[in-house]
Amino acid sequence: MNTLLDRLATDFGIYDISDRKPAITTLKVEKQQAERLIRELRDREGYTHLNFITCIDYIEQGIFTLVYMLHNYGDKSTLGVEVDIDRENAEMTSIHTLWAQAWTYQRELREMFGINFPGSPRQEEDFCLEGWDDIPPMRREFNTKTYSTETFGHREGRVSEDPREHMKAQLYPTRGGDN
Amino acid sequence: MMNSLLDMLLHPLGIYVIALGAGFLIPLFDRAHRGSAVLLFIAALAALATIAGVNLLAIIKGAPPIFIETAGISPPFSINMRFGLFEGGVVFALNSVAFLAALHLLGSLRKHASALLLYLIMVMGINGMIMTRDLFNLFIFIEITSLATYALIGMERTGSVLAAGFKYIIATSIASAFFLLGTVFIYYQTGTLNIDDIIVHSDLIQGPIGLIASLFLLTSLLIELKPYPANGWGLDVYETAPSGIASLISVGVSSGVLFALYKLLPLMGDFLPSIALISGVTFLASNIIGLKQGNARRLLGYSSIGQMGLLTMALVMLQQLDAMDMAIIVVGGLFINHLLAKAGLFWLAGIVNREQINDWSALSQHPWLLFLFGSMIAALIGLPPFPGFWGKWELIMQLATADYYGWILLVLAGSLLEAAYLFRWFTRAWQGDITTGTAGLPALRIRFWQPATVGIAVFLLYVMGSGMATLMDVTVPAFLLPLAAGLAMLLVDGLPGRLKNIVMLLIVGFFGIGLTHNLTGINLLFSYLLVGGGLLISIGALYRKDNRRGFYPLLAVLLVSLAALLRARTSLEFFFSWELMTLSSYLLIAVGRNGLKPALSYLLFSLGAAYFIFAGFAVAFAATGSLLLADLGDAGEQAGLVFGLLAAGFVIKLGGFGLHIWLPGSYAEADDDFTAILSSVVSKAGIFGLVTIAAYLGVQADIGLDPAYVLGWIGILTATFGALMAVFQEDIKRLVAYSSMGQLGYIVTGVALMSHLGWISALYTTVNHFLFKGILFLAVAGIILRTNERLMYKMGGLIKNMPVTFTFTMIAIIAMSGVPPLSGYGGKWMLFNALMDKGWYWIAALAFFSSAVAFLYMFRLLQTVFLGQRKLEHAKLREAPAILLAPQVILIAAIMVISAYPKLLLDPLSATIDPWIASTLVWEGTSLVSHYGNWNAPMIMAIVGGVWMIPLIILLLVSLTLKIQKVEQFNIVFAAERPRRPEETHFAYNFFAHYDRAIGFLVRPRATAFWNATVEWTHTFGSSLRIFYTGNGQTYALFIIMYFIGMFLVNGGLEL
Amino acid sequence: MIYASMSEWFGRVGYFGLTLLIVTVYGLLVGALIERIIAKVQGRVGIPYSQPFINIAKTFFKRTAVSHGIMFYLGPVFRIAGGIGTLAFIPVIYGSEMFSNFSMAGDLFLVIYFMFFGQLGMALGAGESGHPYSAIGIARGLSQMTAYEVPFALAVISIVIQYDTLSITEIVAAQQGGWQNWTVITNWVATLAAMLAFLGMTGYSPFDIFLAPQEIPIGPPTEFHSAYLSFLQINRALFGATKLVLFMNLFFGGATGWVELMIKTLLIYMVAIVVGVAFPRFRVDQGIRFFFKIPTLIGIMSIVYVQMVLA
Amino acid sequence: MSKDRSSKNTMENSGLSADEQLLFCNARPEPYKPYSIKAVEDFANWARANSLWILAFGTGCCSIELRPLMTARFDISRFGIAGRPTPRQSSVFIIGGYVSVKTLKRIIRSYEQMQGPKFIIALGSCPANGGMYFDSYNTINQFDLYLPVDMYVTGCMPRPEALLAAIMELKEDIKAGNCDGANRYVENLDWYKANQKKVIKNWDMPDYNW
Repeated sequence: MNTLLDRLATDFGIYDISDRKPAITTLKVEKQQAERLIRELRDREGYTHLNFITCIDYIEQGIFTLVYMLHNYGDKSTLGVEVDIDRENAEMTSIHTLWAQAWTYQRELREMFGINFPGSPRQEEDFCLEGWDDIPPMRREFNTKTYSTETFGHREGRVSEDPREHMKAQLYPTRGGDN
Repeated sequence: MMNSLLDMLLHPLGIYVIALGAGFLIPLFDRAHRGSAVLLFIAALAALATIAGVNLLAIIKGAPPIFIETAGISPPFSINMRFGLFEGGVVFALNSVAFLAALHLLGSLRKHASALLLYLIMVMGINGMIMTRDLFNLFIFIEITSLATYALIGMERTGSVLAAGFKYIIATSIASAFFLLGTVFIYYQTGTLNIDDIIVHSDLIQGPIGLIASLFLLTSLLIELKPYPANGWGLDVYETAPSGIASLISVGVSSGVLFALYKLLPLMGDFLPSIALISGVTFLASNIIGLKQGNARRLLGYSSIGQMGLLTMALVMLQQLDAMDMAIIVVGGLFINHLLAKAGLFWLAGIVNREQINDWSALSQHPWLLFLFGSMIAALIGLPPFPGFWGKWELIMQLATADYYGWILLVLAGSLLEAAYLFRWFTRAWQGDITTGTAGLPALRIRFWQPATVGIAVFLLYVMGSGMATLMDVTVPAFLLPLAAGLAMLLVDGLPGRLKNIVMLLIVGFFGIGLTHNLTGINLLFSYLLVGGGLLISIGALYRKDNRRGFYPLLAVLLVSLAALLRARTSLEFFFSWELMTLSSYLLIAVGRNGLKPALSYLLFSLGAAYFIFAGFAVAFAATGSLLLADLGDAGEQAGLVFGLLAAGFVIKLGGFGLHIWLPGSYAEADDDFTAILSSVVSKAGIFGLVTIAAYLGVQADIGLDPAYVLGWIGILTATFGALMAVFQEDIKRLVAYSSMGQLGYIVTGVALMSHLGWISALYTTVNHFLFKGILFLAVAGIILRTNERLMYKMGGLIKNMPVTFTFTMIAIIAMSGVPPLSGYGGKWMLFNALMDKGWYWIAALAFFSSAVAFLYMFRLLQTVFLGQRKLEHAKLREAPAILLAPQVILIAAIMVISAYPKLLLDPLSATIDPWIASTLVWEGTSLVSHYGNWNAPMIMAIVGGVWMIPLIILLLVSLTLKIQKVEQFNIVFAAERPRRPEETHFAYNFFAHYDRAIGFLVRPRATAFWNATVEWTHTFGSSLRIFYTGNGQTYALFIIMYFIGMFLVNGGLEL
Repeated sequence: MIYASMSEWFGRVGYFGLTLLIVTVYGLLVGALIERIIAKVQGRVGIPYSQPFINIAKTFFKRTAVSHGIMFYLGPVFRIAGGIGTLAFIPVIYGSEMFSNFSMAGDLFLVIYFMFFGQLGMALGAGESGHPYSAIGIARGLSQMTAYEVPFALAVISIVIQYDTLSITEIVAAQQGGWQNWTVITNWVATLAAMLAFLGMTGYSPFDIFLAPQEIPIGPPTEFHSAYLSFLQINRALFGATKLVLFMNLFFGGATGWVELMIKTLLIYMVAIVVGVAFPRFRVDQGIRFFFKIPTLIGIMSIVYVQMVLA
Repeated sequence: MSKDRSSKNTMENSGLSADEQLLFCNARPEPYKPYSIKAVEDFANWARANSLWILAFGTGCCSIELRPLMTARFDISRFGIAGRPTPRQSSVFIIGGYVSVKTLKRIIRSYEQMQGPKFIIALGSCPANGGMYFDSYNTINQFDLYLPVDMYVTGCMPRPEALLAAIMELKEDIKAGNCDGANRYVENLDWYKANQKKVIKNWDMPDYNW
């Protein structure tokens, strides 16, 4: 594994390598290198399975981090390839040519985060949301509570409690408010 | 003075005088003016024909044969000739054809004066070969002809022509040498050269020398007739020579040689079997090889050689059977047929001037040429009304009387093969440039006189053929009426389509009723179905507004020939009408949109069927000595064979199990209204035949059960597999076609039962089938008219647009399915009872199964076409035209009446059968009682009506208290989604996929695969037969020598 | 037998109405009973006996309905007419002129073919609803029908040979005089084949794919509701009971009284139920193949048996 | 067919294209009246109450609570209750928990395809007030804005017993003739439709799904 990572570091300039779990390693790569790297991993290194593609919104840094989770059936190791892309002009190379199922993930990312994958099939179609007309709901600037109240209304008489306090009061009514 | 001069000129000898005289004069005239030479040439040929004609007329009127001995010196130094009836006929025909061929060739002949001369000489030579009675003269004339022919072939100085000519001269030289040697030996032994004397002294021809002498003569003549396999040189000539010349070689030279052989036949008594065999093999082999041939002229060559083989064989057979009195019909008919048709075809080839048969598609632009082409091909096959039909008929009958069944098989098989390639060729020509890119080829250049000559030939074929009918034992007017009707319709073919339809209905009605009005029994019953039904369904054809050129004449021929079929008393009349029906229905299928290919397979299977019937009749004739159908029952020991052959023919015609592959395609691709006629009317002709032979043979002769049992199995397998295959069709017409096949299967089984109840069920089902299949096909015609689709999954939901059509279809389908209370149940009930009576339990079980399977396709038809989701583009469709619905209304009414009161139908049916089998029907009031159970149709109708009405009334009452909202097609529960497109929501494609997975393996197209393999195998065999045709002159010469050696060894050489 | 007077006809119709009522009620009760038995096996209480009746009343008293067209409207009418008609052609109680219905109109063959009447009409009605699942269900049902018809037809042929008649009354008559004369004893091979076919005919598991509630929401009747559905519910009970009566008549000696009829038919029904609860569902092509194998073989043997052994 | 397509008794069906207009019925539903004879109506109500057929459409996680009702422990069938796979034949719609917008669309379609009288039981907190998904971007907070509810069962999740109790209470209500949710829906159709269309942005089905 380490030799692999070393080689990748020289060939693709990967950085930020970290072992999250015994068999899960993540690494970062530049956007331009990402597709080549993934292709290399799939074709040469046995990472033939695409677990999923997901996205993390680092609104503070102005980036999305895309995570391509790849799995190697040979040594049962999993590799997370992380790619930072610009949040404002979010666009990434489509990898549906590598794994046909990737376009499903890409559609989801497009719908939920507004990330564009040029060339990916059926990008324009609704995926989960039907007729969504607001900013993509998983972007962190989207205020879901406001949206919900505006759109779905609010039932009067609804009381929200802090679960911790509430359960404490329910279960140990004699103890009062302290720990 | 003038009279005597004219007499002199008109004397047969004048033929030579004029030919030679003109021959001398032509070069002189040519010097002066080319045109005058040509004029002289034409005049001379016309004179030859006239002389022959005048003398022939005199002889027919009763004058004695004319004998000529020139210069008063006896042969060999003079020319010794005879001009009798046969000679006269052949000479006249030949000279006429030569005249026409000359006209045809004029364009190329006039380039060389010598060609004109050579042509005249060649014709004279052929004349001489026919008339001379002297062996040496014969040799001279053969030589003259050969040399003239060789020179003529070489007129076009292209390499291939010269090579072909060279091979020709090698071959004919060897043949001539043989002939001369033979002549010398004969003279040595008999001391005379006069053929008549030789025949008188034929006992002197003996010993090794006699044998060798006869063999030399025989081999020489046979070689000239181009026997397989020593005929490669002849084919090259046919392929390359100018078409007019080739036509004359094919019909002229060969005929001359044939006649020479005929003259010498009395000497050949010992060799008759081998001559017959050689010519038979030549006939068969040429036709097999012809299958693989793509070059038009070479194809004609094979056909020519084959026909000559047939002619020779016929001649020899008659000689052997001592039936030379039939020669006028057999050989005469076949000869005239071959002469005119083949010459015409060669000329046509000259007009078309395309080498490959695929390129003949240029003809598709010229309907009249196509008509001529088709007529000549039909004539060659021996279809009525052409002379070949009568000739072949008589030949087969004669062969049968001598128990030569192998020969019958050979003739019929060869004819079928010939039909295969000739009609395939015709199909290509008709198809137009669909198959090959003829765009690159220039359009045909047609000079008016060229088609005229062909036209004259075809006209003569029709006239001679119709005329020959008078020689046969046929009620002429009745059986030529179909053609008359066709001709009448042809005259008004320019009228608008609908008007023509009405005219046709009137003509057919008039003729049909005239033909059938005094029939009785089964024939009467079928006259209602075939003529009445045919007219009724034809009304539906009024929905077509277009002109449909050629359709109505053919339909008139078909319908009137069906009427004539019913009237047939003798097997000849029957077969004549049958073939006419086959031919006209073939053409009617072929005019369908993509009908040509299926029509070809229809024709081939129909011809195969016809030949089975032919053979059956022949065997019957041999056994009974009578052509009367009523005497079929006297066939005695042969009854089983006759029954088997005839039944096989009719079952093929009905699309019996394994022989059905022609059926779906033909039904599907014919015009929609014609399919209705084909299924509900024409197929009944097969049933008529089956019932007729079953009546005459099955009951009268009381043949054993076994053939009938086999027939019963065939019937039920047909029903089962017809139903199974219908289940898996996507094409609506194919579905109904297979369903027809299935329903006819029940009828066949019913007939095979040979019991009263079985026959009643067969006839009842026949009537019922006519009713519901008429409705179904007309309804389908309406659907296709409106939707312009044939694939069912592309339809759907049409009940909203075409409720009337739906209702009619539904009633027809219930009547077909056998669900009480409609008419189908009666047929099934009787069939089942009859089967149980007979103890055919397994067949009964299969009948059960197949009628259950039938539900699948019946439901599919209704579901996928009328129910389910309607396509967007069909939203504005209208109901089928009223004129198409009108006949359906009548048929529906008939179904309803029969369903409620089957006695109305069963009583006359029973009366029809009673003369053959005593009735076993027992009526108790309205209830029909069988050994096992009973069937009370009116009561069932009443009860079903009652139990149907009561819930309906209740539901109507409930509806009053309910608010029932009429909804549209997408208002369905669709797993909470809304349907997007009707195409996605309509379950129709591959409707019975699961059924296919379960038992689909049963209906993989085995039969089609089998027949394809048969065709492939035959083709391969054909190409392997071509191994002898190396194209090398030396090899051909070697073959000829070896041929002689072979003849020698086989015919006694080994014993020397 | 011809009915001379109208009054005789009316009498017949009246008796048939009574038969119809008894058989329908009996069919509904048996349905409930079977449900309860199954429930007991599963440790439940099960539906009340009245439940089928309430269900019918409920659907009957629905206040709205939709119609997809005239065939859709008529489909249930055809269906129940098929059920009533089939019953009409079967003599229910042996020896009772009252309850022989209209069996004089035809024979066993009529009954077998008339069974299709309702199915065909219903299929057309369901077809017009435009629902693809209806069409799929029918396609499956019809295919399966062709398959179980084969052993059934063979068994019927066998007993027709055996009794030399197609008349149901006569077939029952020939089985009188004790249980040893029943077809199930005298021609057990045919009975076996027919009972296997019966499994398919009742549409219980393992041959219930054409109604598959989950995959193709109950198949053909998926669009039927309200009063239409009440017709179908009644017919289901009626037609089911009619088939039981037919089987009882053909193979189990018929019945001389209503009680005998009820006991016998219930026992026959139990065969299908026991098999149904014990076996999972066949795919439709498996079902078809099943019928073409062992049951058909048994059917063939039954004819051989009746010819070799009984003749 | 097309002649009567735009009167006051019709729906606009503006969500459909011109082609599709013809494929869907556009009639406006009408409220139904009880039978004029009281005994008949009472009997009908009794039959309806004792034969509740539940549409087998599990819309959310609370649907899992339906399954135990079928088992030996609760045996709902003894009360005349059965599952039915097609809305055409069902009379009770149990909204099983949270309702996303996407599901709401299907629920509306299915509900409208049920034949009246028909009843809705809303199960769990989510249909009542959004429950734990009160702030979700795609889960509605008040189900009764969109369809008439006859009975709420609160809880997250409610126990099967609670559902059973609700059903028994619904039965009593039906017998008393109090459950007219279907009629309420039809009478206030425009209000309901406006609410529905407010959340369902891509309304590509007819306004009333017959």
